[in-house]
Amino acid sequence: MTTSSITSLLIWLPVAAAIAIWILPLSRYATGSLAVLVSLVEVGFWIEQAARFDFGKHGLQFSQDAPWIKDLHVSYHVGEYAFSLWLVGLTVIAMAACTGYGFWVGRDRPRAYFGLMLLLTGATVGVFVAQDMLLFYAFFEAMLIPLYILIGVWGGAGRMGATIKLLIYTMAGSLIMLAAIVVYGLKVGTFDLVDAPTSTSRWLFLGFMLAFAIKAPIFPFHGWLPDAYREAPPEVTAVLSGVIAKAGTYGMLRIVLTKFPEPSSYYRTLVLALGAAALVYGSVLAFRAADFRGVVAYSSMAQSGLITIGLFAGTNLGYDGAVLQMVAHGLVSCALFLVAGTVERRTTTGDFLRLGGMAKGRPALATLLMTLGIISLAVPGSAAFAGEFLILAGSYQRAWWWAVIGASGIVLAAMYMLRLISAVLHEARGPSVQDEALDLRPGELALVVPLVAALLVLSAWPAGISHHSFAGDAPVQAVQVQFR
Amino acid sequence: MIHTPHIDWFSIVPILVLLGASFVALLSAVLVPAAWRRPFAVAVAAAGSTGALVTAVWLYVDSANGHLVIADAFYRDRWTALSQVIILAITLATALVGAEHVRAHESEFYALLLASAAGMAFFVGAANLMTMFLSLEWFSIALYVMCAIDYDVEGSLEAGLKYLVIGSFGSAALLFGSALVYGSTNHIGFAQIAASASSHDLLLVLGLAMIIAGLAFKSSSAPFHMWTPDVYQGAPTTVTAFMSSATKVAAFALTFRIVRTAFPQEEHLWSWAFAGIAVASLVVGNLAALVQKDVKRMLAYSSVSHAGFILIGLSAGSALGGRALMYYLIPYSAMAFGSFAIVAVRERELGTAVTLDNLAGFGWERPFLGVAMWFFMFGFAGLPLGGGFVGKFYVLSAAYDHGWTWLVIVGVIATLVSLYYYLGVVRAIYMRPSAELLVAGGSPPREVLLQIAVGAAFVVSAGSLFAVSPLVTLARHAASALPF
Amino acid sequence: MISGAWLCLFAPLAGTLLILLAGNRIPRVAAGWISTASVFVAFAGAIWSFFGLRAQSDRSGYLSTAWTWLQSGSFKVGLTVLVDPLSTMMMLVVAGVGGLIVLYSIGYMDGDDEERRYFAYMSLFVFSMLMLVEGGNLLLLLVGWGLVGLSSYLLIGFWHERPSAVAAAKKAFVMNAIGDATMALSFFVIIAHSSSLEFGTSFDLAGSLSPTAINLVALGLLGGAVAKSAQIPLQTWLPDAMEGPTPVSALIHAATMVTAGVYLIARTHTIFEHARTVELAAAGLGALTLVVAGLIALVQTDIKRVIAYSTMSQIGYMFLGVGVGAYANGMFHLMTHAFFKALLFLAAGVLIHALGGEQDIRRMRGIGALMPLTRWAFLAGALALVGIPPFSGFFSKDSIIAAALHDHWYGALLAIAGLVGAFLTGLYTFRLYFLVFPGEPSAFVREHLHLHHGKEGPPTMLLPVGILALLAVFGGFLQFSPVWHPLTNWLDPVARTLTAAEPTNRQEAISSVIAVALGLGGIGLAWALYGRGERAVPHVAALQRILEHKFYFDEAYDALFYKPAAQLATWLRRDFEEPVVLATGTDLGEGALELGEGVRRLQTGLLRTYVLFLGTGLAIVGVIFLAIR
Amino acid sequence: MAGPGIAWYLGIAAFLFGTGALGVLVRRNPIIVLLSLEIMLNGGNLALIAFARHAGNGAGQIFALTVMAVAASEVCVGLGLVVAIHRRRLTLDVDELSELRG
Repeated sequence: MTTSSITSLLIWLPVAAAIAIWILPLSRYATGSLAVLVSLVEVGFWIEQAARFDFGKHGLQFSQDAPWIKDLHVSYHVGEYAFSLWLVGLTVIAMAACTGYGFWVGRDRPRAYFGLMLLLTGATVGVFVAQDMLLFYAFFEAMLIPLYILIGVWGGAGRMGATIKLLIYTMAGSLIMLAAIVVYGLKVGTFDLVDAPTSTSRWLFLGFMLAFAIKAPIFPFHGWLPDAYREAPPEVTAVLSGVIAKAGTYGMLRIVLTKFPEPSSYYRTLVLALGAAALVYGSVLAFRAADFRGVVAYSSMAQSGLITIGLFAGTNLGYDGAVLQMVAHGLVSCALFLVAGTVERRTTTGDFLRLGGMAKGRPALATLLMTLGIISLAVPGSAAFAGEFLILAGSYQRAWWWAVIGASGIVLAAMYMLRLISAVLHEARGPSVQDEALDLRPGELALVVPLVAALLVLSAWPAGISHHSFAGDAPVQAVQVQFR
Repeated sequence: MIHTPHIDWFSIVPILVLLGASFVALLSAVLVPAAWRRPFAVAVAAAGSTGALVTAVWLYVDSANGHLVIADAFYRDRWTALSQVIILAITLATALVGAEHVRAHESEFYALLLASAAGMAFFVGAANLMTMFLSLEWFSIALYVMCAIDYDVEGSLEAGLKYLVIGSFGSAALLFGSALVYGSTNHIGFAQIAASASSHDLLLVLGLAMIIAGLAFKSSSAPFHMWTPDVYQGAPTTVTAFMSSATKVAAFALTFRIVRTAFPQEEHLWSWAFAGIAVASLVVGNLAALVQKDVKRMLAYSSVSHAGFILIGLSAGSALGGRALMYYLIPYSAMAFGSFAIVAVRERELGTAVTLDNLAGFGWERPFLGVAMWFFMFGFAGLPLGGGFVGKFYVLSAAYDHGWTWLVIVGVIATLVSLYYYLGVVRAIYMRPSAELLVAGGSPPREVLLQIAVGAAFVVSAGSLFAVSPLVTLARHAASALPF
Repeated sequence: MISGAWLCLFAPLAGTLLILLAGNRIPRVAAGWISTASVFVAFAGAIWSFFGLRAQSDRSGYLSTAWTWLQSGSFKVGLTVLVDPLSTMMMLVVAGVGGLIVLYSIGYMDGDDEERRYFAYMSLFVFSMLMLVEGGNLLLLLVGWGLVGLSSYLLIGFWHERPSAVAAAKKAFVMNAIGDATMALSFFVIIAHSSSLEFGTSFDLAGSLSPTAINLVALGLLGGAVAKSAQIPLQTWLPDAMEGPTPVSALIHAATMVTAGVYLIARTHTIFEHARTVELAAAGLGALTLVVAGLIALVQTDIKRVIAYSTMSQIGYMFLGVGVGAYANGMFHLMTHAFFKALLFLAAGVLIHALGGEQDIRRMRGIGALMPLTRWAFLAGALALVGIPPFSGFFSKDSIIAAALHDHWYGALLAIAGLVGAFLTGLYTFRLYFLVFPGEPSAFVREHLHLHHGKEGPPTMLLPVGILALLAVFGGFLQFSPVWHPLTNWLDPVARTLTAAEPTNRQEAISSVIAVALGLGGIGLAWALYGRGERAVPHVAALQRILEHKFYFDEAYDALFYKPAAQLATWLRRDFEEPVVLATGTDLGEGALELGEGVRRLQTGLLRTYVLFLGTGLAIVGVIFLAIR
Repeated sequence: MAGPGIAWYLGIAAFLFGTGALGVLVRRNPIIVLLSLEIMLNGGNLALIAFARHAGNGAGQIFALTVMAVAASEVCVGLGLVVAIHRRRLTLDVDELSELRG
C-alpha cells in the first residue's frame, strides 16, 4: 500500500464497512463491534498518516488523482494539507467516540444505524481531503444523506420538522454553491481546486460563502440549528457541531479565501461583522437557553462566528488560531454533547428546571463536565483559550474593535458556561434527578475520557497545531499561493 | 419495372425481433394452455427484448459512422442504437416486473409491450416526418391499450381514454405541423428540410411550433403534461413504470435529433422554446408534486419536473447538451422505473393505492426495496448518491456553456423545492411508525424477478455515478452522429 | 536554582493529579497530607531558588523554557519560568503561607465528605498562583491569572449545594473574566507592535509606543489588577467570596490571589511608568478603596466579611504604594499582610469551627474567655493590621503612607486617605475584637461551643495559627526604612522604587506618628463604642443604610449591566430568533406548498381542460415563434 | 387549368383542423370527440396532399395514406375503450371521467 492511498482508504474503508454491515446478516453485537473497530482503525490510519506527514513541505501530500468526468475535467483528486490533516484527525476521533456511544446505548436497528454512522465518517473525511470542487461538493452533500436518516429515525419527538429544516436549509446553500461550482469550473476550464486559478467574481464568492455560512452556521443563517441540535440523538448532535459544522469554516479557508482573494477583501468587513454578530448573538441566546443542548448549540454557533472572524481577519495569527480553534472546539463540543446524552439518559431531560445537584455522589460526571465546561469557556491555559487568543490577536491586527467584541464574547462565554455547569451539577437536586441515577459508567468514560485527554494534551501544547497548520507557518502567504 | 429501394435489414433487426416476439406472444393467447400462458409469455418477452437488446448493442458497435438506410427513412447510427439499448433494457425489466404483476391478459400485455417497444425503437431512428409520425402512433396506440388493459378497473379505463384523446390531439398537432413544414420545404426528410428551409417562412415556423408541441406532449413537459399525472396514476403500475422511463427516452432522443437535424437554422427559436417549456415544467411539476399524497401521482409530477431538467440540456442544443441529455436519461430512466416497480410491490401488498401514509414502515419490512427506494429518491433529488447528481451537473453545465446562467439558477432552485417531496417519501418509509398493515396477499411475496429488475436499476443508477466517463464516452459517440 | 523553580511550580500540580487519579482508593485524610506535602515541597523549591538566586552576582533574572507552548509564525510563547527577586519573593510567600493554610485545612475540613476534591483544588490553586508569579512572559502570567480565577471559582463554590455559594463563585469568576479580557486586549496591542509577549521585549517596547497605545496597555493591565484585587469598581465579588471555606478565604482571598494585582503592577511597572497617569490612577483607586472598604467594614456583622473588607482596604494600601512607585513598600506590605491577614482568617476559622459554623459576631461575645490561645493570636493579628508598633503592619503600612506623601498635592491627598484609613482600620478591627472576645461568654457560645478534645482545635489547626502569629508579630522587622531595608535592595534589580516615592526621614517620622496615633484613636473609639458590647453597629441612620448596601455597587451593576443584558437576551429570543430566524424557512416552505395547491387545482381531471391547456400552449409557442422568427 | 391557389387548400385544411380541435374542446360525448379527432387528422391529410400536389413530389401523398391507416387503427382503439366504458357506465360523457384529478 503506497502512503498516498491512505487518504482514499480513510474515505472508502468506512463506506465499504457500511455496505458490508448492510449486506451481512450480523448480530447486534457483531455489528456494533465491527463499526467501532473500523472507526478505531480509521484513527490508527490517521495517526500513521500524521506520523508520516511532512509539515515543512509545501503543497499537497498523500494526494491521489484520477479522472472522473473527463470531458469536463472533473477528477477524483484527494490529498491533504497540514490543516486538512488536523480536521481529518478531528473527524476520525470524534466519529470513533460517537460510534462507540451508539454502541454503548445500544441503538435499535443496529445494522442500519452503524452503516449510516460509517457512511457519515467516510463522507466527512472526504470533504476535508477532496481537492476537486465537484468531488468536494459530492462529499459535502453526501454527509447530509446519513445525517437525514440518523436524525429522522433515531431522533427525538420533533425530529421530522428538524430534519426537513436541516436539509432544506443546508441544501439551499449548497445548491447555490453547485451553481457557483458549475460556473466557476467551466469558466476556468477545470474543477481541480489545486489547478484552478483565482477568480474575482463577487457572485461566485457569494455563492460559495452562502453555503459555508449556513453550514457553519453564522448569523443569521442558523435557522436550522436549534431544532436539529435538540432533536438529533446526542451522538449525532455531537458530530454535527463537532465535525460537520467545521466543514463550513474549512470551506471558507480552502475555497473562499483561497480562490476569491479580491471578493474576500471586498466583503471582509461584512463577513467579519456577521461573524461577530454570530459570536455575540449566539452567546447571548446561549445565556438564556433553557436546556443543556440549547446552551451548547448556541455556543457552537458563537464559536463558528469566532472562527470565521479568525479566518477573515486575514492575518497569520488569525489563520493559525482559526485552525486550532476548529479542532479544539470540535473536540470540546463533541464531548459536551456526549455528556449531555449521558445526562439525558439518566434524567430523561436536558431542561435546567428539572436538573441540578448531579455533582453530589457522581465525581466522574462532575469532573468531566466541569473540565469540559471550563475548557469550552476558554479558561486561560486551555487549548480553546490558545485558539481564541490567537484569533483575537489576529483580528486586532485587522481592526481593534473586532478584538474588543471578541473579548466581550469571552466574558459572555464564562457567563453561559458557568450557568450550564451549575444548573446541571450544583445547588439542590432537580426533580428529574433520581438518587439512584448512576455516575458515568466505564463504557461512557471510555468514550469521553479520550476526548478530554486529547484536549488536555492540546492544552499543554497548542503550538502542536497552531505552528503546524500551514507549510512554514506562513498562512497569509500560503493562502496567497493557494497552498501550492 | 418498379425498382425497390435497397434495404439494410440488419439495421432494423432489433425491431424485427421485437415484432416477431410480439407476434408469438400474441399467438400464445390461443395456442398455449392457460396454465402455461404467463410463463410462456414472459419467457417470450424476455427472450425477445434480450435478443433485441443484444442486436442493438451490436448495432451500436457496428455503426460508428452513421448513415441513412431504407430509402433514407431510417437512421442507422449510434444515437439510434444507444437510445434503443436504453429502451430495450427498460422493456426487459418491464417484462420481469410484469411476470409478477400482470394478472390478466398476459399474452396481450406482452404482445403490446413488445410492439410498443418496437415502435419506440423505430421512432428514435426515424429519418423523416412520415416515419416519425408513423412510429409515434405505433407505440402510442399500443400504450393506450396497455393503460386500459385492466378494463375492470375504472381508473385504468379513464386513463386509457384520456391518454388516447389527448394523445391523438397531440399527434394531430404533430401531423399538421409536419404538413406545414412539408409545405414550406417540399421535403419530409430531416436532412433535406434543413437543406431547403428558410427560417423566415411563416409555414415553417408554425410547423416547427406544432411539431415541438406534439413532441413535448409525448415527453410530458408542461404545459403539455396535463395527461401525465392522471394516466400515470390510472394505468397499471407496471405500465406506468414502462411509460415513465421508455417513452421519455424515445421522445427526447427523437426531439433532439429532429431539431438538430431538420431545424438547425431555427435554433434561435427552439432553444428558447425548450428553455421556456423547461422552466414551465420545473415550476409546475415541482410545485404540484409538493402537495401530492398518492405516490404514483407524486412520481408522475416528478417526472414532469425531470422533463424540465432534461429540456435544460436540450435547450442548450450543443454537443455537450446532447451528451448531457443522453447521460441524464440513463440513471433517470433506471430510477424512474425502479421507483414505480417498488410502488407496484407496495400496491400489491396493500391491495390499494399507495399513499405517503400507507408507505409507513415499508423500509423496515422490505429492507432491500426500502434501501432502493431511498436511493432512487435521493438520486432524483440530485444528492450524490447516484447518477442523478452527475446528470443534473451535466445539464446545468450545458446550460451555462450555452450562456444561460439564469437557467442554471432556475434548475438549482427547482432542485431545492423537489427535495421536499422526495425526502417526504424517505421519511414515510423509514421514520413514520409503521401503521396497521392490512396486507392483501398475506405475507409479502418474494417476487424474485422484480427484485432482480429493481436491483439492476439500482446498479445502473449507482454505477452511473462512478462510471461517469465510460457512459459519457458512449453518449459522446452517440451525439457525434448528429450534425453540430 | 532553575530546577528549584520548576520543582516549586509542578509539585502542587503533581499533588492535584495524584489525588484526582487516586480517587476513592486513598482515605480522605491522606488526600490532605498529599496536598500539604506537595505545597511544602513547592516551598522547599522556592527556598532552593531563593538561595540559588542570592548566590548570583547578577540578579536581574533567569529564564528557563520547557517547551514552546504557543506559536504562530514569528509570535512565540514558551512555557517559561522566570527566577528573579520579585518572583522568588512571591514564591516564598505563596508556597510558605499556602503550605501552612493547607495544613490548617486538614483539621478544618476534617469530616467534610468531599475532602479529596477540596485538597485537589487547593493544590491546583497553589500551582496556578505559582504559575502566575513564575510565568516567564505575559501570556503565561495571564494563564496563571486565569487559572487562579478558576480555582478560586472552584473553591468558593466548594459547598455547591448552597445556592449562595454557587452564585458567589460565578460572580467572582465573571468579574475576573472581565479583568482577563482587558488584560488580553492590552496584550493584543503589544503583540501588534512587537509580535511578542516576552517581558523584556514588551518593556523595551513600552518606551517606543505612542502615548495612546501605552496608556491603553496600562489601562488593560490595570483592569486585570483591579478585578483580581477587588478594588473599586470591580470589588463587589470579594465579600460574597466568603461563602467558601475559611481556609480558602485565608489563602486566596487574603494572603495570595487577591494581592496578585499588586504583583502585576510591580512586575509591569516599566509599562506603568511610561503611562504615569494610569499608574497614579491605580494609586487613586487604591486610596478610594481603602477608605470605602474601611467604612463598609464598620457595619458588617459577619466575622469573615469584616475581615474581607479589611483585606480590600489593605490591598488599597498596596495599590497606593505601587501606584506612587514605592514598589518595594507595596510588596513588603503584601508580605506582612499575607501573614497577619491569614492569621486573622485562620483564627476566625478556629472560632467558626468551634462554634459549628456560626459566623455572626453578635452571637460570639465573650468567647475569648474560653479560647485564650485564639484570642491572643487574633489580638496579635489585629494589632498588626492596625499597624501598632512593633507589629508587622506598622513597618509596611506607614512606609507606604510616607512614600505617598512625597508626591505634591496629589500625593498628599493619597496620604490623607491613607491616614483616614488607618483610623478606620483601628475602629473596625477592634470593634470586631471587642464584640467577639472580651466579657462573659454569651448563652449562644456556651451552648454551641464544642472544643476539640478539650483543646481549642486540632494541632493541625493550631500550629499554623501559632507560626503565623509569630510572623505577624516579628515579620515586620525584615525592613525598617529608612534604617534598614534589605527587601528594597533585594527587589532593586527588577522593581526599583521611583525617586518620586522615596520619602525623607522627616516625612517617614511624621506619617508614622500620625498614623499610629490615628490607629490608637480608632481603637479607643472602638472601645468607647463597643467595649461594653451594648450594640454591634453604629447608629447613624442615613450613613448606615448606605454602608449596609455597600454604597449600592451591587444594585448599580445589577441595574446597569445584568438586567439590560438579560432583557436584551429575552427580547432577542422572543422578538427576533423565533419569529424571524427560525420562522423564515418554514414560512417560505408553506408559501411553496400553497402555490402547489394552486397548481393542483388546475388539474381538474376534466379532459377538456387538458386539451384546452394543450391548445393554449401550442398557441403561445406558435405566436412567440411568429414574433421572434 | 387554374384551380384555386394553394392558399385555399391550406385555409380549408386549417379550418378542418380548427373545427376538430373545437369539437374536442366543447363536445362531451366521447364518440363525437373521437370524430373530431379524425377531422383534425384529415385536416392534416388535406394539407399534405395539397402540398404534395404543389410541390410535385409524392411524399405527401404517401404520408397521407399512412396517416389514414394510423387514424383508422387509432379510432378502433378509441371505440373499443368507449364500448368498455359503456359496459360499466350508462352515461357517455367525458366530463364524467374525472376520477383522476388534483
